[in-house]
Amino acid sequence: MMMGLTSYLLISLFLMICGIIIMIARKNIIAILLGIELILNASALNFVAYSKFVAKNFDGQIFTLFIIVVAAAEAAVGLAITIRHFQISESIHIDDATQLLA
Amino acid sequence: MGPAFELNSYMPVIILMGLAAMIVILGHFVSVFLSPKKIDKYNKKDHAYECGEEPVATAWAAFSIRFYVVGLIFIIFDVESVLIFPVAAVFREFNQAGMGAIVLFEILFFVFILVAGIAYCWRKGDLDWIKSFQSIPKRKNNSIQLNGEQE
Amino acid sequence: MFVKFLFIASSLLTIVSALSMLMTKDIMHACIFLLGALMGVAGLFLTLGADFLAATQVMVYIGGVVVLMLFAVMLTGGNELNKRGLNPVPLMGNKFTFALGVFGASMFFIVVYQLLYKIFHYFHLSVVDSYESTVEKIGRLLLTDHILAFEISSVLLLGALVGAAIIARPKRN
Amino acid sequence: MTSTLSSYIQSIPYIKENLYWLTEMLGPEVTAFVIFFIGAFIVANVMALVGGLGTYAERKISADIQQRIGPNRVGPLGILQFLADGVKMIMKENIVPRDADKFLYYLGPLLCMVGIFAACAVLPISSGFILADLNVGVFYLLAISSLVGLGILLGGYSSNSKWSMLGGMRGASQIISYEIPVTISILAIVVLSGGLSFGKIVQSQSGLPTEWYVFHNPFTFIAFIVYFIASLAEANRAPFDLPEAESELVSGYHTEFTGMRFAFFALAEYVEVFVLCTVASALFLGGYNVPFRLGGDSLLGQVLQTIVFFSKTCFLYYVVIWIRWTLPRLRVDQLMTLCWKYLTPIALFNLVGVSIWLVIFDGKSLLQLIKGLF
Repeated sequence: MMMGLTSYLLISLFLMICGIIIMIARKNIIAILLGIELILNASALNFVAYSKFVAKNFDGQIFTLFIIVVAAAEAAVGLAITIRHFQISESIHIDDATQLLA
Repeated sequence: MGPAFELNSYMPVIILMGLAAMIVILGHFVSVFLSPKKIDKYNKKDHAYECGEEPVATAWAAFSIRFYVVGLIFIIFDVESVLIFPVAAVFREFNQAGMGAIVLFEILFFVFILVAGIAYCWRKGDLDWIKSFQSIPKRKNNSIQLNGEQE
Repeated sequence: MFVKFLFIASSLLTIVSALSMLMTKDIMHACIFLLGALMGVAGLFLTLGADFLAATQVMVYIGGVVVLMLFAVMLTGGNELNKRGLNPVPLMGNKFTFALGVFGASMFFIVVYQLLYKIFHYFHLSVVDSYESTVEKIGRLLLTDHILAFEISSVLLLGALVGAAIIARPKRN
Repeated sequence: MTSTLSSYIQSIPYIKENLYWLTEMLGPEVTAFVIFFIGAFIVANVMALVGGLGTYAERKISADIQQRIGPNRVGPLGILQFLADGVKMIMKENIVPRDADKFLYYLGPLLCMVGIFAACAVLPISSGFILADLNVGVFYLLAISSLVGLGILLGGYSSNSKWSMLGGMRGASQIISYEIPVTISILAIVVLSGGLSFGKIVQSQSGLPTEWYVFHNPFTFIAFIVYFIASLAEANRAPFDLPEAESELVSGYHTEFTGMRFAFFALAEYVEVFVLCTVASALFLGGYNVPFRLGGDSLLGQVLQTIVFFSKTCFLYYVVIWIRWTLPRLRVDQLMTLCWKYLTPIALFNLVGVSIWLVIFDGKSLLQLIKGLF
């Protein structure tokens, strides 16, 4: 009863909500990137749950593999931008990132 | 196909993790319980060790960016090896089924694109560790770069 | 029985870590709680029979992304400078609104659980207990049906590598 | 309960009867748990013992190399020296640096130990006694041992001193950068063996050196050398133990750790060297295969296999210690240049070479080809 599709969906819903709250409430760029990681994990969990319970094939798992690939590339580039922004404006508070031209 | 993997075979993994955590926590508390607690007269004992002098300023100074470039290249190649692992596991089967050449071409295509990436980083000097911020052109007789930030 | 224990343990780990990521004031603790949440999701992948995905998650996320986050936090002034962005936003409300929010959320979750459980039960999407090894399957699928995505992801990685290297390169003045 | 461990235990004659009695009494799930718990308990203790004996072997062999005697006071020939060290570590006072980050301070050693002990679950000790024969075995081991880099980074960061933080960052960046050559050289073996589980890889080799993967073809031979060098660096050993060795880093990331916390870091390091030597011997040197399959799968065969397994691993362990006391230490930039400009390209070249070799010669080894000519 407990391990059905519903509990997986609710856990990923909870992760999604936490990710969104973190992205909204935090003012520190790296904390926002953490929130994005949580949201990507929530969607990955959904894909695997559906591919196990409903589709019963492996497409969901393949898609999750590529979600992990893209999330790693995104984290790498996002953190590079954060560090360069810190070098320029000495702070990673989101409100200081106002000018496009450094 | 493949041996039906039983979730039970993951039980030792969880048990070993629990045992290791228990060893650490138990060891810590036993040592706290048994070890002497000398009173710290000049309360200098918990200073960070700086060869005897007073610890200067906080430790969290910003470091050079080379550590990040290493982590960046690591994560790209980590993801690449993760993608190649299942393909490598199935490669021998495809080879016996006669499709070996096609799979070989796919793997080579995949690897060579990333080799181009690391060649670019190599050429642009991201891989070498000693690189002063003030980019002094490399002297022909490679004498010591005095004002380069040696780390 | 072990599957149920693994499911409960990893979902608890995920939920507690995600919640404490919200609450913590220290950016380093937030990274470590992200590590806990990712470990929990890897355990959930295990209960769903995706053993290769659980190992990928541990290797790429925990071995790579979290380490990169820690490096980035250290490179951008460590803990002192990062404390500024983490205090709770005033409009987050006080204790009473917080309690109201938690109560509302739990009611919502219970109602949705009962509703979804009935629907999925009607469509016989009950538990399917056929675990079989996924590495060979994923390898075969990667090589046959999803070959295009496999090759394009290397171009994506190349782009990410070159882009991030250019951005992160120290300034040549 | 079809896992290899229980099939091994059932092969012992008198166990079979009590097993049925146990399963009726407790039910299949709980007996599986009991058997796995006993197996895991044995492996955990063996690994702790290996960590302890590693320190003893290190001091004895280094003494031998430098023509001195080494520990011989505690117990016969100084065998119990590591117990004395352990007790000394327990009795040390627990000093936490001034405003260190307590949560991360205690999490560092925990992550290191959990990472390494969880990796011991997949080591192929003998054909029956692989604790958890996962069919993602090799990949799981690489994944879980990346926790050690994190533990070191946290240990260095949390002890609030510039030097241990620098040591922690250097140690972590060294470990994660040397994980790439290790992963890619293991990939070369996986291409040849066609499977990820340790049992399958070891079974596809046999006892005689002619069948080992090391001498299978020139690429795997280079892959073994690259793997061995990179695993030395990954365990912070020998010529690469930069993070805790340089004068200005004092003792690197574990400067501020006293007593038991330091003991956990040291134990994790020695057990990691043992795990990496086991992986080297399982993947490249034919693991537990007894030459001419003496004793087959009977109990005697299992014991012989375990002896062969430990002898190969201890030989590699001896080489690691021997290298430590002969080669000088590398500088930071030489370390990183070696990894990114020499080991990674060679490992990538090996991977390409092995896959081309597999396609052209259908996975036959060099010796088989030569035999085929005559």
